[in-house]
Amino acid sequence: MAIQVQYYLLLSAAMFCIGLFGILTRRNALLFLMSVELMLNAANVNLVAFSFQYGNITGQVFSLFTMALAAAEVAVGIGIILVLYRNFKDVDVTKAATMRW
Amino acid sequence: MAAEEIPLVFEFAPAIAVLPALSLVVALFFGEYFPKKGAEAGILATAGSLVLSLIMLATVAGGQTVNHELYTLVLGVSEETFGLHLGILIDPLSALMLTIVSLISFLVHVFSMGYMNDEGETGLPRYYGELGLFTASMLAFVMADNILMAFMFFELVGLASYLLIGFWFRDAGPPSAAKKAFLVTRFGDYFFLVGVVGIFATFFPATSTPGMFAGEHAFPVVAEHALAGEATVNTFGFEPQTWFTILGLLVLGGVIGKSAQFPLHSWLPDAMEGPTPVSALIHAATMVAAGVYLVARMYGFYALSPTALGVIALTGGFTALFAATMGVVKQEIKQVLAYSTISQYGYIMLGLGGGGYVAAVFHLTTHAVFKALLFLGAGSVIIAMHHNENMWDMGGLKEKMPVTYYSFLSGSLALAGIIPFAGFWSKDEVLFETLVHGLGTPTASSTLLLIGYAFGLVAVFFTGFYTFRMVFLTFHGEPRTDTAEDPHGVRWNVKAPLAVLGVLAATVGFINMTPVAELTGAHIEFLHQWLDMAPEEYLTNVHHYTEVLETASHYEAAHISPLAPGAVSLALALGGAGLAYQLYGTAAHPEPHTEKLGSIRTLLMHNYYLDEFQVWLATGVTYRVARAANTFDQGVVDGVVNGVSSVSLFSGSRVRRIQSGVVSNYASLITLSLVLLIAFFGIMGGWF
Amino acid sequence: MTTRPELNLGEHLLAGLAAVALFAVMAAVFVSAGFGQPAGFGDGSITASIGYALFAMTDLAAHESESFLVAFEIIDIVLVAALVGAVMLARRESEGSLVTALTDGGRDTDDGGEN
Amino acid sequence: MMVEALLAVTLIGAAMTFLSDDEWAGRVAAGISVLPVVGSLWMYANFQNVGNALLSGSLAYETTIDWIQLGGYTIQWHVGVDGVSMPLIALSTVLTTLAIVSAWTPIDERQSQFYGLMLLMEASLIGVFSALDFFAWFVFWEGVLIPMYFLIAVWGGPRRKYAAIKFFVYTNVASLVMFLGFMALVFGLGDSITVLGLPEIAQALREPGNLSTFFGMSPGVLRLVAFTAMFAGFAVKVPVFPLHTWLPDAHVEAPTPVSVMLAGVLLKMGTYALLRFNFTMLQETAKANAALIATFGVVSVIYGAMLALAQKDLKRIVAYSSISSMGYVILGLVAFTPHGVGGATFQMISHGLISGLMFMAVGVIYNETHTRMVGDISGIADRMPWTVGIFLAAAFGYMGLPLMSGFIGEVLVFLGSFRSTVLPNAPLFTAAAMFGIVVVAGYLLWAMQRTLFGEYELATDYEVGRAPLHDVVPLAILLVLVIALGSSPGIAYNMIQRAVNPILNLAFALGGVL
Repeated sequence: MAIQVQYYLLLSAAMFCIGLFGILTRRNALLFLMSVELMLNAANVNLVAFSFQYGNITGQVFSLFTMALAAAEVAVGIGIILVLYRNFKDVDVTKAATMRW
Repeated sequence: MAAEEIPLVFEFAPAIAVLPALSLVVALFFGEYFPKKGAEAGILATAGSLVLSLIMLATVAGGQTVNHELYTLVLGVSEETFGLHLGILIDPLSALMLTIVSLISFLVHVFSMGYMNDEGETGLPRYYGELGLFTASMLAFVMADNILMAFMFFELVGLASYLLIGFWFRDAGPPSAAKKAFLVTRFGDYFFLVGVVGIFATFFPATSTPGMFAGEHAFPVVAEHALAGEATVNTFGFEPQTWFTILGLLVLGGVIGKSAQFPLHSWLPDAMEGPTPVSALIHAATMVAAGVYLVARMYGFYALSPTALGVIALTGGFTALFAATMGVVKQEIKQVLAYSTISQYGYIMLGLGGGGYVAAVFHLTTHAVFKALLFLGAGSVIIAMHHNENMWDMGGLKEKMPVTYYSFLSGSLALAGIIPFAGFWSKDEVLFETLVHGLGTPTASSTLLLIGYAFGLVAVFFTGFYTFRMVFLTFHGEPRTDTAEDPHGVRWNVKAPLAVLGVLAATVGFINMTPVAELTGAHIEFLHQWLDMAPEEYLTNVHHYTEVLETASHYEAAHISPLAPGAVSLALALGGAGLAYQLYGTAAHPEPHTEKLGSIRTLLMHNYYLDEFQVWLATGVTYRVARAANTFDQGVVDGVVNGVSSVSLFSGSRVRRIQSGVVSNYASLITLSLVLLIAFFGIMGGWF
Repeated sequence: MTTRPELNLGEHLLAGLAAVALFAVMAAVFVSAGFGQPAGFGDGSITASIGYALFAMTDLAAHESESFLVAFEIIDIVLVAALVGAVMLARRESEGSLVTALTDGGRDTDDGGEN
Repeated sequence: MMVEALLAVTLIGAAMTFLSDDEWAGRVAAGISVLPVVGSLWMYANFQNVGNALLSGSLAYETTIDWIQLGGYTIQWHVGVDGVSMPLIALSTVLTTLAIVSAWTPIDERQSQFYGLMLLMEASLIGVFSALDFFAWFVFWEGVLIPMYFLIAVWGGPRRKYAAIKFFVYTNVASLVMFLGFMALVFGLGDSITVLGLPEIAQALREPGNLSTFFGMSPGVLRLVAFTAMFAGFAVKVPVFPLHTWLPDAHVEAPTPVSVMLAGVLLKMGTYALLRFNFTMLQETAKANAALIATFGVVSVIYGAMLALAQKDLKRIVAYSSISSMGYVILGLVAFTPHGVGGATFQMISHGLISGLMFMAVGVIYNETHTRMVGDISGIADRMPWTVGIFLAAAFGYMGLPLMSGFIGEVLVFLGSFRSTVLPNAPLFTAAAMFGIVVVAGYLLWAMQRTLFGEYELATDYEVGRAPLHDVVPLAILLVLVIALGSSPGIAYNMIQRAVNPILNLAFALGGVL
């Protein structure tokens, strides 16, 4: 008896919202990056879950791609954080508001 | 039309206008390299034109004429429309006019060498180039076979006069006068152009060449058929005759502007700012003559409308008197001549309106000769006086410059209308024709003619007076200044044109001595016969015009002898001249008698304040309206635009406050919106 | 300075609530949704199938999928680009000479100009 | 493939100019832009077509290729040239080259970008005048705006930002309105069209019954709404009173070569589109509202001329007089007579040349004196006689002097509109519009008297000398073109008439079908 897909979705939603919670409540850019990883992986759980649901391997391949992109994202993200630190002497995201208008 | 065989000689007709146009190019671009700075080109070209014109005259006298299309300007591609073209019409009228124009122009070119070159003016290539343009435009205008071409060269004549009047552009006066000349005539040309466009719209598709002057398909002829009910034209809901009157009056607007008739005459005295030879050309043969020539050219059309004729006669008569009164008090010699030009063209208009087609053309001819003579004579005096034009600074020049004096006197006698000089015969015929038609015509327009005649008759007296006031002040008495004591000499190139014109002014009147013909019964009305020679199919000959005047306008001539009216006008002219002699000719140092006129003199010196009125119209009314429109545009129209932009800018500046620049805030907003969206769709879609 | 990990909920609690609310609505939707029985995978190696799918040899694979060769290559380029981008972003200008993440940071670079 | 070749050469030229050195960019751009001139003149000389692009089957230099499938419609690459667009394409290429040469003196920074943008704009203009598929046409239409925005915003005068944004927003909103109107028509046509080609849409609109109710609008209302939206959209470009206020600001702030392009070609896009869309596709609506449209035209003529009378800046004077001259085009188009529509098209070409000439002449004077205000200069005829001579000729051309192209354009429009049958009281409308020729003479003569003539004086501290040769030569070339077109209008007018006649045949064959 396989587990119903909505429970995977529930898990994924929980992961996503935990990541989101991190983004909403934290001001440290590094923690932001971690939270974003969590949200991305929530999407991966979804992909894999639906791959299983429909018996199609595409979702799993896609989740691999997502991980690769996540790696790229982290690389760029860390780079941005580095620049942020250099320019503002801090990694607090609320400080970097000069580009708003 | 193009299929007919054209006599070989007419193949050269376009060259009459092309030669001076070439001289424009040569003088303008290469004039610097000529010893006379381009005068050579102009003289050669106008001499060529003159010779060709004389050949044309001879050919026309031999009974050959031409009326054909030369160059297609605009092709009417589809059948529902018409083309526009340039063409030549050489019939007795245009051949005569071509000769006059090229003769005067030739003499003016020669004279210019004395007036401009010998006086060391700069910019001569430009001067001769512009003279060439002026002559070429006028000659092409005279040759035009359709009214659109006439309009085109009419405008070019205006351009050339603008350039020449403003020749001395470094001073303040000439550019202003040039602007005024062009603008005032442009105002008249506006009506002319409306008329031209109206004529094309009216007579197409009744004829495929709606602008032609002469021939079976010409608009005057078609209009005649339409009045007789034999052709249908588009009259825009009016009675045909009413509509033709409207069209005729519209075209007349251009005539009034160019021929300086009341109320658009004010540019002409100002145009004296230009070099004197140019004034001679403008007044005698080109610009001013163009207006009345146009009326003569399309006389068959005006003859259809008694109202238009009446208006022409009244305008002419009134202008003749009105301008003559202003000429009485002027102090500059050229100003007097300017007002006399306006007045004399008034006579020509009076003749045309009064049914005297031959008389008007006659006066146009004689006036061209004696007015060119007077201006060139004045130019000679001005050279002698070191460019001082005030007659009160002259006096006693008679002994010092006899050639100028006697030729000027010949011109003055002609202008004043003293027998047997040219002006007498032509002016007298104009007045006589007006009188007989005024008396004979049974319809209401006879009143207009008689009023015009009365004006013209009174003006004769004034003409005699101001002419001889000018002569006496300039040449008689004692010299009143040092320059008059020792005038600057003039050379052959000034004297020769004066001599030629002086002889002509005395004799040209003999071509149409109607009173003598009447007395002796001899057929010596050569001009009448000449103009009547136009081929039957052109329908531009005198007896056709007479016929049309009788049928369409109900003009009838009263049978009275020309002797009594002629005697009256001669007496008036002599009276005016005699008064001038009394006042200015007897004393060595004449008194400024006109100052006794007091406030009337002030009124006349200010030209009845018409200039002030026109300036007020331009700056006080038009310019103010323009300023108001500008304020409206900047304030209201653009204000609305800027208002819209400031509303969006303001709301934008408010809305942008949401953009705090803090990532967390954006994330919260996105999250909340997502929650709301899911909740919304969930509730709407029944997901829960 | 927020270098030390700490749970500081006070000022951002309201924003955190939004995340909780999102979870609530999503959970409500998911739980009430019915998806039926999952099809699952039968016999055969899933990993091998993934490999085949990546290299567009789906006819050899045990499980159904689409082929991803182009995507695979594109991801490759993206990764390289990200790497280059990261290096680009991470370099820093110090006293006129560029110091990039790839240099040996210990050496004095003033003598040789830019690296 | 000639149109594609023109586009390709211009675009490659633009790229090369962008990449070239600032010092040489002007020469490079001028050299490259000669190629499209030669190409378009070759096309002009070998032009053989007697139809209208929207109404008759085959066209000169036509290409049709299926391009994109989009929502049930096939978007095609469809270009072709008829007697209306051919002169306009030639006008665009010639004016671009001359404007580039005239920019050598005034443009002294970022030259490579400047000339690159000029060529980019030229490519878009050629596209606008040759594209016959709505999609491509609209892309080119908008593509003109972008270079123009930068040309004004970067190289303009003191208030360039304001002027550039005003220009861009104004014209872009207008494009949006026009786009909505056109799309409403397309959707109203429903299944009766499968491609977005302008000829196909015109054909579908010709046949009664194709237009269905769309968005609650009955076919008649839909036509009116689409007509109004498109008219408003194009009227901004022309510009027609009261949608003209962007024009003076844009002209005054734009550098001279850009003004030349703006007045010379960009304004013609508006009237060209009006002719193609409003007066060809929706001509029943145009005929039914002729009096209203003619009123807009006449008011533009008189109002523009009156405003020009009140200005002191030479460029502003010419800018407002452009409004006035373009009013004639509207009047001619709405007359629906051969000389009316043909004359209006001729007037587009003529005004392109003459206004370009005027702006260039003002620019040359500005280069030397560094002022354009009427009160600040006088008597410069003394210092730069040839430039002033050409200025004088240009001004008289503007006043409609015979033997120059302006006269032919205006007279044809008047001849056409006077005998219009769709326009009630046509003679009165015509006579009212014709009064413009008096006012135009008034302000130009007044301005010339004060600036060119009189004693030499200058309020700025510049030594005025003769203008360099490369400033005067473009003026002379334009003047020669103006005189050539004025004395031999058949060069352009014959092909224009043949392209315009199908519109009129249609207008009077259809009668009252709606």
